[in-house]
Amino acid sequence: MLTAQWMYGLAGCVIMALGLRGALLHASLLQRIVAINVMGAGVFMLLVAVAYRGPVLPPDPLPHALVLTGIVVAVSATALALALARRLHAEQEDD
Amino acid sequence: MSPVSLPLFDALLLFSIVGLAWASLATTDERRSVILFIAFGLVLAVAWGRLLAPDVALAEAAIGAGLSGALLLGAVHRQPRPLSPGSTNDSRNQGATGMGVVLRWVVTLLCTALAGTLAWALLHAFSSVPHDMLPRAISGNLAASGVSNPVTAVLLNFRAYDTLLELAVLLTAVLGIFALGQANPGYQPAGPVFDSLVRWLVPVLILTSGYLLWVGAHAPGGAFQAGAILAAAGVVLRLAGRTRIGLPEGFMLRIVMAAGVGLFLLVGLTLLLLGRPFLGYPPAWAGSLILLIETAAMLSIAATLLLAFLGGRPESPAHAARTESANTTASNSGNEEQTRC
Amino acid sequence: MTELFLLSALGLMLSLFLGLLRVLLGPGIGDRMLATQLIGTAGVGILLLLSVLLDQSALIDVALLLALLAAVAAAAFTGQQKTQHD
Amino acid sequence: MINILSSILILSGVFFYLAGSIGLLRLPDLYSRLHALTKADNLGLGLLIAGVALHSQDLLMMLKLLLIWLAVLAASATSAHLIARQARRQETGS
Repeated sequence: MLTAQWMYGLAGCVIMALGLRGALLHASLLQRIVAINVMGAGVFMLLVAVAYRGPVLPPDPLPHALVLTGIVVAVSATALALALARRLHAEQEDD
Repeated sequence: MSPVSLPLFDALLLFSIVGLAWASLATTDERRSVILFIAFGLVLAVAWGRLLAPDVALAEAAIGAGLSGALLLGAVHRQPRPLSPGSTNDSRNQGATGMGVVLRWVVTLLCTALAGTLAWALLHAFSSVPHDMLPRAISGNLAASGVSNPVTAVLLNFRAYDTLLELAVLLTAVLGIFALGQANPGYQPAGPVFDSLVRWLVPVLILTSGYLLWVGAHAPGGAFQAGAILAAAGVVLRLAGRTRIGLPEGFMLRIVMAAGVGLFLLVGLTLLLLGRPFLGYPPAWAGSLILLIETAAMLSIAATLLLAFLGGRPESPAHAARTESANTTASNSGNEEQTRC
Repeated sequence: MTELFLLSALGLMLSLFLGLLRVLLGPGIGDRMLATQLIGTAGVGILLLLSVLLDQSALIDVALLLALLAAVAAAAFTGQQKTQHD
Repeated sequence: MINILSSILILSGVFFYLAGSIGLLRLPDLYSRLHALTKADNLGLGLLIAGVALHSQDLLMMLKLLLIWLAVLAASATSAHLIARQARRQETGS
């Protein structure tokens, strides 16, 4: 077992839980969106830690591919969520 | 590698990352939260580099530093008051009422339990010998994949299905954004200092994206990173107050948006007709087919990410120019810019 | 030589960490933005050192992207948005 | 010989980085922090890059490193300007 692997893996768990808590408890929509992004980053860290094989062996490329696509999907989902929030705000303003 | 100092480096790095994640969610000030989140992304890019994941680090640097920060900051600035559902006097926010406090604790406890369970599963997995079947299968078939960067091989050959569907997801997200309304109004023309930076930064970003697309075959890089950087060039132009940010209009825009999915499907179906499996490239052609698909995918990714940044259907530049000229003094320099470029 | 690179990476990490304190302390939003800038520059330095230490030349490209996009956050932060109906 | 020179450059780069971040923490107001930081981290990165370039001895790498330094110089000057202008605007505005 590699020291770095569990250090980053555990940090990933903590970050994910922090993000989930924020997403559930924040009142502000924008901050919930930020929180979901933090949660995603935690999951990415978990995956990249699982792929790590020490400084000499090459890491497993499959989780890297997953995380790479995950980052791009996360940013477009964030943009969609922000557009939804903006629309919601505009509707509230009309009332 | 020295055994002592690298764990120390890791500890400092992780402490910073977890601290930033915590701090960006602990505050109720939206602007502060977003700035802390941007710093979080910067440090995260370093962590991906440290874990020997340069492909991921490139994407994080391009998206974390370029797109998502600009996206979130733009959203904060547009809101005169916080974006909150229902009334501003939200009990969850105050946390003063008894119910609220109980709820907070229950959620915190459940999240801690979840983190604990995950950590336990992770430690369990780490203490056994890793199953290296998949990595071995990847490196064993790398020679036939047409590229030598294993991450690109996974994305565009071994798991090409996933990437095709992911491009479809991106397209769907943008269509959803289009359905919600018009694009954000954009930015006032920037001052001379930022403008002179933009003048050389945008060409360098475009060059860099071409470079990343090209090296993706044999080194870290590829369509996603290249597309994100190309989109960042558009974001920079938008922030400088330009109305022309490199997006095509009308029918051409639709073609560019759909190019990635379209070409991918075209290649897959042609291969089916030729009696090969869907997206099972002949090894001799694999390299060129991958580069072709990646080029189309890069353009589509760049267009979708840039449209996502605009936050709605783009107005036609002609219309934008009309409103701008009606907009008098402040935009004079902006109009000059447009005629020049 | 490896020792030196490691030591320097640790030094830059410390610098990043100090910048982080300023991001957390504020007080103004401008102070936080400025400190984020320092975190970015320190990140660029750390990636350069890591690229030598871990023998990963691609990390230079990551540093290049961070360097090229370093001004984007500040521009997005200070940019004046047009209002919807003028 | 080259190794020694490269080590000296890298270590002095790190020194300027640390000086810059200590300045960021200790100086009393935004404007003085701006001054201290932009000078220190640009110089720090410049020295560091010179050291790494000497160590790498690869022409393409050196060109990339030079581009990184120029980009950071331009970006930090621009963002310092933008942040200072914003702060001034807020002081006079409201």
